[in-house]
Amino acid sequence: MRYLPLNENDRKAMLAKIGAPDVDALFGDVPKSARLTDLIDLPLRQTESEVDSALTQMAGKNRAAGSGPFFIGGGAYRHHIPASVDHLIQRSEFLTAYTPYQPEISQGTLQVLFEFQTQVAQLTGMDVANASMYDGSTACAEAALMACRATRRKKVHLAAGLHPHYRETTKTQGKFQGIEVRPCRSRPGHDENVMIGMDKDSAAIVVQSPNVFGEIVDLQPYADAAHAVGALLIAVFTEPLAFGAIKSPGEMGADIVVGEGQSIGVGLNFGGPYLGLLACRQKLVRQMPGRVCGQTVDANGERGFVLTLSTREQHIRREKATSNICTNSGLCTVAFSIHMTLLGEAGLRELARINHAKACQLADMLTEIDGVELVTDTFFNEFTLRLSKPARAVTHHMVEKSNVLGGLAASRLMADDNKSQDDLLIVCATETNSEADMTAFEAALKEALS
Amino acid sequence: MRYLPLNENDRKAMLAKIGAPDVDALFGDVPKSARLTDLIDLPLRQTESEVDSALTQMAGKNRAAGSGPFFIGGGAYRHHIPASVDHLIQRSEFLTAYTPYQPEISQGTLQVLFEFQTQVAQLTGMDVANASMYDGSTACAEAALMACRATRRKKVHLAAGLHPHYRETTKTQGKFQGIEVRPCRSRPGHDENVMIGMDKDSAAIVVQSPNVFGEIVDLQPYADAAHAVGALLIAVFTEPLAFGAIKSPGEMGADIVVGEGQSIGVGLNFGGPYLGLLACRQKLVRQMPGRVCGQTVDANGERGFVLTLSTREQHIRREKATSNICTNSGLCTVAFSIHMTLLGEAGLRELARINHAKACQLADMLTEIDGVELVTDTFFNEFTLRLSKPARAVTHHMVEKSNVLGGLAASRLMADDNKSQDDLLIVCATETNSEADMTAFEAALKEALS
Amino acid sequence: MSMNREGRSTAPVSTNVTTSPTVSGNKALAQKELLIFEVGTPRRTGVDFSDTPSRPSRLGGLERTSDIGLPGLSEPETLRHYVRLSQKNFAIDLGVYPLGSCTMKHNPRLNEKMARLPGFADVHPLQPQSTVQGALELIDTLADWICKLTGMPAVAMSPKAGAHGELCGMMAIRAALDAKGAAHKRRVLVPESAHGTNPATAVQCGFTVDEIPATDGGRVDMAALRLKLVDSDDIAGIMLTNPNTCGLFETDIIEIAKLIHDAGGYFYCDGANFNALVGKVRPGDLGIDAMHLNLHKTFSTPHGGGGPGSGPTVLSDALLPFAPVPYVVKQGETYRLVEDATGTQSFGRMTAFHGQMGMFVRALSYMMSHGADGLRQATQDAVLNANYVQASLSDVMSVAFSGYCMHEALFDDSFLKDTGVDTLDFAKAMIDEGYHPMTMYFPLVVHGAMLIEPTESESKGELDRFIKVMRSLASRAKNGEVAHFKAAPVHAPLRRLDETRAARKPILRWRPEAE
Amino acid sequence: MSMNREGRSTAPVSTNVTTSPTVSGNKALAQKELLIFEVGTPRRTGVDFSDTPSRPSRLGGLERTSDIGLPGLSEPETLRHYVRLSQKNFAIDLGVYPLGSCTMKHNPRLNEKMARLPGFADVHPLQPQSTVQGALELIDTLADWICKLTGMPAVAMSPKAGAHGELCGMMAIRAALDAKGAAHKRRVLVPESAHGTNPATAVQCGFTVDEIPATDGGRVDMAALRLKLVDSDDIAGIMLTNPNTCGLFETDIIEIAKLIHDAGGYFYCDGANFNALVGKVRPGDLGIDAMHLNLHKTFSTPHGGGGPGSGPTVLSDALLPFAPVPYVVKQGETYRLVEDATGTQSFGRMTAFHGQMGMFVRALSYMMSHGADGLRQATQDAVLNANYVQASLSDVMSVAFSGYCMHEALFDDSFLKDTGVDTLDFAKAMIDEGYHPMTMYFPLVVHGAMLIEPTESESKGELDRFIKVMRSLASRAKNGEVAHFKAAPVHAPLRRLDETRAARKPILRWRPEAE
Ligand SMILES: Cc1ncc(COP(=O)(O)O)c(C=O)c1O
Ligand SMILES: Cc1ncc(COP(=O)(O)O)c(C=O)c1O
Repeated sequence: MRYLPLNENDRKAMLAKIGAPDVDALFGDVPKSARLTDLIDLPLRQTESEVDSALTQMAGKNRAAGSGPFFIGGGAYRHHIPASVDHLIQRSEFLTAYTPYQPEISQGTLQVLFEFQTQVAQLTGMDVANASMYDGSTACAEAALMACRATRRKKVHLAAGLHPHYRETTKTQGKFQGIEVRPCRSRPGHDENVMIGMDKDSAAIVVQSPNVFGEIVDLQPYADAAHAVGALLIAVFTEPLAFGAIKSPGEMGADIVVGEGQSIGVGLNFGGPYLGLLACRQKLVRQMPGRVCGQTVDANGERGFVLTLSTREQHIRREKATSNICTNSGLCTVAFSIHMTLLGEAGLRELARINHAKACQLADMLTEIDGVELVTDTFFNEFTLRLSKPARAVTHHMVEKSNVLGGLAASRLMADDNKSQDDLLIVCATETNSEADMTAFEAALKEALS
Repeated sequence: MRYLPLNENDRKAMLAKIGAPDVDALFGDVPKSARLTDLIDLPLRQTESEVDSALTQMAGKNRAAGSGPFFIGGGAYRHHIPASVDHLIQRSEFLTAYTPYQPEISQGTLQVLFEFQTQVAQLTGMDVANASMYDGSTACAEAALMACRATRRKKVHLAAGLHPHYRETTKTQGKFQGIEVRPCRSRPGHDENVMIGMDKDSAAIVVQSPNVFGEIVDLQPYADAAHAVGALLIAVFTEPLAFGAIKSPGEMGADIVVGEGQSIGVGLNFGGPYLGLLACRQKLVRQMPGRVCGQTVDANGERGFVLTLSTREQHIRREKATSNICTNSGLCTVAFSIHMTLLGEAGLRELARINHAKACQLADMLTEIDGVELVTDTFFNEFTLRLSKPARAVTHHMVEKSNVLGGLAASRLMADDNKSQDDLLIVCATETNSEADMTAFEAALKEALS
Repeated sequence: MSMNREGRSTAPVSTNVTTSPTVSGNKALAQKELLIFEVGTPRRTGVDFSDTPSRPSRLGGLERTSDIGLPGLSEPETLRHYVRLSQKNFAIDLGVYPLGSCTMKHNPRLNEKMARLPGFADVHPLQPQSTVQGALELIDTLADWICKLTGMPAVAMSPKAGAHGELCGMMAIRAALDAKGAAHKRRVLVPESAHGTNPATAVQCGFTVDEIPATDGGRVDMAALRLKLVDSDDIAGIMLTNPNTCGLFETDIIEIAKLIHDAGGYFYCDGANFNALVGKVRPGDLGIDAMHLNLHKTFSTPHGGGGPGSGPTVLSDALLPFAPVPYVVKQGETYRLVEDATGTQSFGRMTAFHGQMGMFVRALSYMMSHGADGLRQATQDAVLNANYVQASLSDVMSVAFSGYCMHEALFDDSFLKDTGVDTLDFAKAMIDEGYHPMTMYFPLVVHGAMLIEPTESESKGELDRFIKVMRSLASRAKNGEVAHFKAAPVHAPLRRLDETRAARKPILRWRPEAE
Repeated sequence: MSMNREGRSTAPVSTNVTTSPTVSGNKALAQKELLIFEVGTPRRTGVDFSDTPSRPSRLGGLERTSDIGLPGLSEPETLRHYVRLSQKNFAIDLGVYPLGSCTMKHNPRLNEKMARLPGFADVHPLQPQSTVQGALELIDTLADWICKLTGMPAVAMSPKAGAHGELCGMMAIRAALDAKGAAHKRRVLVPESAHGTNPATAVQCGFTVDEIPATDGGRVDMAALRLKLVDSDDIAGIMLTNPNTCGLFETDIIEIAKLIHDAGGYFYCDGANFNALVGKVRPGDLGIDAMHLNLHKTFSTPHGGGGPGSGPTVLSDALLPFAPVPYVVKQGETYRLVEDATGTQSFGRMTAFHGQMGMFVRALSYMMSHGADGLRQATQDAVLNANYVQASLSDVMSVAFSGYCMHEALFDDSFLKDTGVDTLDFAKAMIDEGYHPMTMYFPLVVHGAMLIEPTESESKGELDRFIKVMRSLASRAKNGEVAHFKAAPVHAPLRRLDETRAARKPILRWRPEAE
């Protein structure tokens, strides 16, 4: 087997050194009844080209986003990722390293983490960021727990515009820890409902901007309201690129900012691996979950980086840890950081400008169509339309008849809400959409609604 | 522009340091009449994704070999290349290094070259090999010149089974150096004609095995004949994998062995870059063209490698050099060497066995068809058929009707020979051909001939 | 000195090496690298854009007005920055990385290629299901391999890493208990030797942790366990790693499962060490109720300097109804993704979307490559390698527990007694020798623990060299060369780092004024 | 010493660094690596095969009976071997690589991705032309860019590297002369400063070389040239690099072309330094007849540790009829490959197949990315960078020729006079500082030449650091620190290598008994 360096001679010599008669002797501690004698009923070894062709065939059954017009967002965004990003993250030294527990031989990963943390803090307008969470949704849930720890309260309010998967993830996490998670029903234009029921027991309110419908929310009033009762504002985002065009949550009073970093450098990947970003004000640092990298010096006084504040973490604090997270999104942070370095401030802002321009253009084109109404007055690169027909059927129609992946039916995300979202279509445009793509979408939607 | 680090501020500061008023001042030595004032009439800069999609579209107009049944050889062979080969040769340290002129910081490339030279020498049964030539055809031409230098004679005989491109390349090279290159007309089963006209003025005979028709040639009689008149035998190959199954040229008396290494690790690439291999007996070493890597020690006595015997080369000897070659096939040698290391002796022999078995099976299948006759009694993974119809039309028919790339019409290579080759089809089978591929080929050929 | 025309020296004069510091701070190939914030500027960019006219803003008056403060680099500068940094890392591809409990095995490049097929990498998680049938098929196929390898009826695929899988399993247990109305069952037994994620997870699911001690043989102390179960009314279950973190198979595991089940509890098995069992033992045959797999350990998906991982969690029939959404079901030839928990007993959703697809592709590619036969062989080789290391070092280092180990060998620091060298020093000396240290000071049940997991990916030759170095270090320690160890590492890009300083006044980000 | 549970030290004690050698020979990340022949075995393999039954052999009785003697490694061992070796190389991606005449510019990764599209990489050169229209289109498109950038009517695409392009051009010249019956025209003028390939090529095409000297200004000595042309009957032509190998534009080039043409000769221009001209000057406007481009210099295809390159050669109308086969012609919307020279004046075929397709894709990707505007900017930046280096070092090092340089700056060793340090020593000290040395001892017209070509890919910051180091080295040399230079490099994987020994008794391959 190509991955196994030992051959029969090696094995014999090694068994002799060990003093075991055969390899099965090494499994002698396994209860007899549990020892498998036969091979498990699964296919036998395959060559590299056999595996390659089997998996290529499976991949071929999926409609790759790039193989035709594509306008889906809803928490995962398709952007062009420079070829150098993928090249760099495949370097053995990044790819096949473990968590940088031995800093003397892990400065590569550690310096990238330090740079990443700074980039995330700058982007969100926060003081500090951690070294990543699994994804935006788990970062959101962890932020809710973090707010409860920080305030010693147990009630968290979720706004109507919070991505339903984030809401559900937070509810799941909260329910087992005795935290009262109070979600609002998903609907556009109703974020302010989150403030109903806020009181001195509230640990935090969680508001997303741009929200799941694409609306841009001024967070300052929420921050003020939260702070007035001693609660925290947790700002959520799913499209970090937006901060190239709009104010950062930090500028609008947020205390904790969490979101999904997939949009920069990571790619779609059918939903994972993604990249949870978590940033906060300085005073909350010791309540942060997850790893964090810090600067120090070595024995010669040279600058270096280490994982630090580990007394928050499970491997040191065990049952008193701020979270059980261990492995995080390591390599995705590298991808994010490289892409962000390539963009730089100027590139990020230009890319954001282009995304907004594309979305504005598309919104204008689509709202010309009979039976289409723009629901979201404000938006960045994603907006919501109300259609004259059920959106789910429309999206299916468009992909089948025209090979256009024309947005996301809100009901796909909001199945557990009532039916009022059935006619909502959430549409995203990015720099990857050409004029031809948009025209194709326009035609397909027109056709589907006619 | 994404590849250019200087910005306008930098440029200004640098011009100030230089003391030049503007950048055009630096081009002041260019005659005024030759200074371009306008941009050249070519497209302006494009984004990465624009270039990506334009080139992807161009690539899409080619029928990739792997996208259907494929049976073409004729000097370039399609084999499965392990993913790790391509991964490794993309490492910056191999990819973006220059020729290893500074050995202290080039031991990576140099050790690979030393290992490569040894692998090639072992495979061909020669004492030494150089660090590569451009490709098999130029290696063949250089070997002819080398033989002339070594024997101080000026006549070279080319056998009928020599790949016509190799023959032409050798003729071109020879004619400007006053070397009499005597080719035989390409046809199967007539290699021994090369011995006609050999005499005391002959520097070498050039015999390919397996030859361009796939025939396996016993080189010993040619070696004996050459040596009898004081000439050298230059053995040529285009499929190095064959030496996993057949005797090496070194075992059959060859003095110089040259060939194409593309088959191992390099890939098809529409003809280039490929990898010229050149190996020879120890006594001819100082007549070798091209770079060669040798072992030595550093100032601390540690083993290390350097480019050596450079007094043969153009950069030292200038007009007295053995060749003008400078840049060779660097990275392709790395790919070859990695693939060869992965295979090892056992893998190479098994792969060769499989190739031969596939070719035998295919030959049996195809010769069952009416109007198909096997021309080559012996072969490795490539054989020649005589068809009842012109082969070129048949290949076109097969690809258009059945998407089968079913072999190579001999006339494609032998257009300058007389028409007697028109009905010959050269067919190659490798481990990449499945049973289904072969059945499809069989059906397509049957259909084309009916 | 003579030289040729390419400027290559011909016969060097041997002189004493003066390791005088360089002006640049570089040392030949080892490049000192500044932070992007120190070399980049906000106006530079390594990305080009096509001209796109602006439209009237619909940003609701929330346009950014301040600078973000992000440096940019051109593409060549970016390449260089990250290539240079990368060379400051150790990696599996560079040498032996024997981190116990981490299974640092070879990461096949085929898997990387497969994960990058546009049909997997460039697919959106919310595309209509008819357009992602291949992706769902892949998940379903992988789930099938996992169920067969573990002998379990079902697997929840969405957990994002091992610890997330622990959450999944323990939440399912909570949900099952709650469904039975057993709200008083909140006590979870966890061995002292457990990985930190186990107690942390239990607490995060609303349980309390009750530690159980180990025997002198390194296994669960059955007497102590029985004592803990005397009053078993509040018992929710047990979290047990098998093979345990000492690298030993829990010989009484079937009995343990029975005791826990008899107490009305559930058995969570930490599957981080599944590499010792694949194809040899099915955890389902041992009586477990839930177990996460670390695809990034057992099934070769790369660690990536800390992630991403993937922690599919197998569930017993008892826990199955409580599995999280989403999951894939096959109906005829069509795959369907169930995303909504409404009206079911599912404990809900653990994450957005459907799990670590990129890791699924890699893991399946690994499994298919090995096949049932190759997987078993890999397991055997992993256990063989560990025992070979243990046997080859047992006379010079102190093996923590006698007998064969499974996939990793545990040593304590008694062989260093009175040498002045501690486990950490020993590890740092390994760094100089070109090896990544083993896992240290874990598990906690052993003093100065050194947990060595070579995995099946190491050749005998590589292990022999490793053993030679370990033996030599052990004898140097015993020979009083303590200074050598205290100074180590001296050959690494940096010497030992001051962690106390890092934690006391944390500098967690670059700031302009900090420079 | 205190440490945390992950075995990380918390506050290291600063001790003196003892650089005692390691047992393993490794030095932390720098791994000593044996030869594959010393670690592999013939029976091991890193490739799996599917079962394929054998058939009766048709090998004609020539079956291999002896062992080949090739070691094999499993895939993980292979990865490690080559990753370790790679780290012993310097590379553009690691630092400044200012090799004059080599144009070591950034190699964009987009180009690598494009070259690997199956529609380019997995296409056979002898497929029916109807199935490779995209490949032919690419060649034709690239040819068009080349012709427009050089201002020449045609380009031969098949040459495999610069020297092969020289052959192409000089063979075309021979063919043109022969076609005119001018068999006596065999003398080719070549400046002393020419690259070694120029005289070697001329001789390989049956010409004799006549060297022409340079002026004190580093250009062709026109008086000497005119003298050489007094008896011009045997003049075949001239081979001239422009900008020349001193980094200077040949100011009299139009006059030179005229003189050569008047003498019935042809003007071969070595285009290795085209990076100084792209978008600013078209060689076609200077009166040249032939010129190769090094796509692996000017157009960013990677050097790959010595190749592969690609040397398309532009030809004037006068030489066009003699161009080698194959070439692409466009007929309507169809591309056709002309492969057969029969019946034409073509001098024949230079190589199998159609040239370096993989390099063509990369070069076109580079050109399209830059566009006409970006290419001109790149040229300007390249020249600016070189002049910046020259200006910044001119007071401490000795600039060979006064005035602005083009894309590279040439220094001689007069600033090292009486220091005991020579050009080679200086270069080796640069290695310790983390820089690849410049080209040395070339061109030959300057004593102890140091030819620095930074290319446009270097940022000002990187150049400033480079300049600082060069200045510091220059002053150390002048301050008598000769020992520092003689010892260098001390930080590289190896110290200076014994080339004399290598050449005296060449060991060009591993042999079992040699160990
Ligand atoms: C025994 C054990 N359990 C659980 C985990 C946690 O897994 P992960 O890091 O994937 O969250 C680890 C990882 O180190 C482990 O070793
Ligand atoms: C001036 C000059 N001419 C010609 C060449 C030869 O080019 P190649 O190495 O591509 O054959 C070189 C390469 O170093 C060169 O610098």
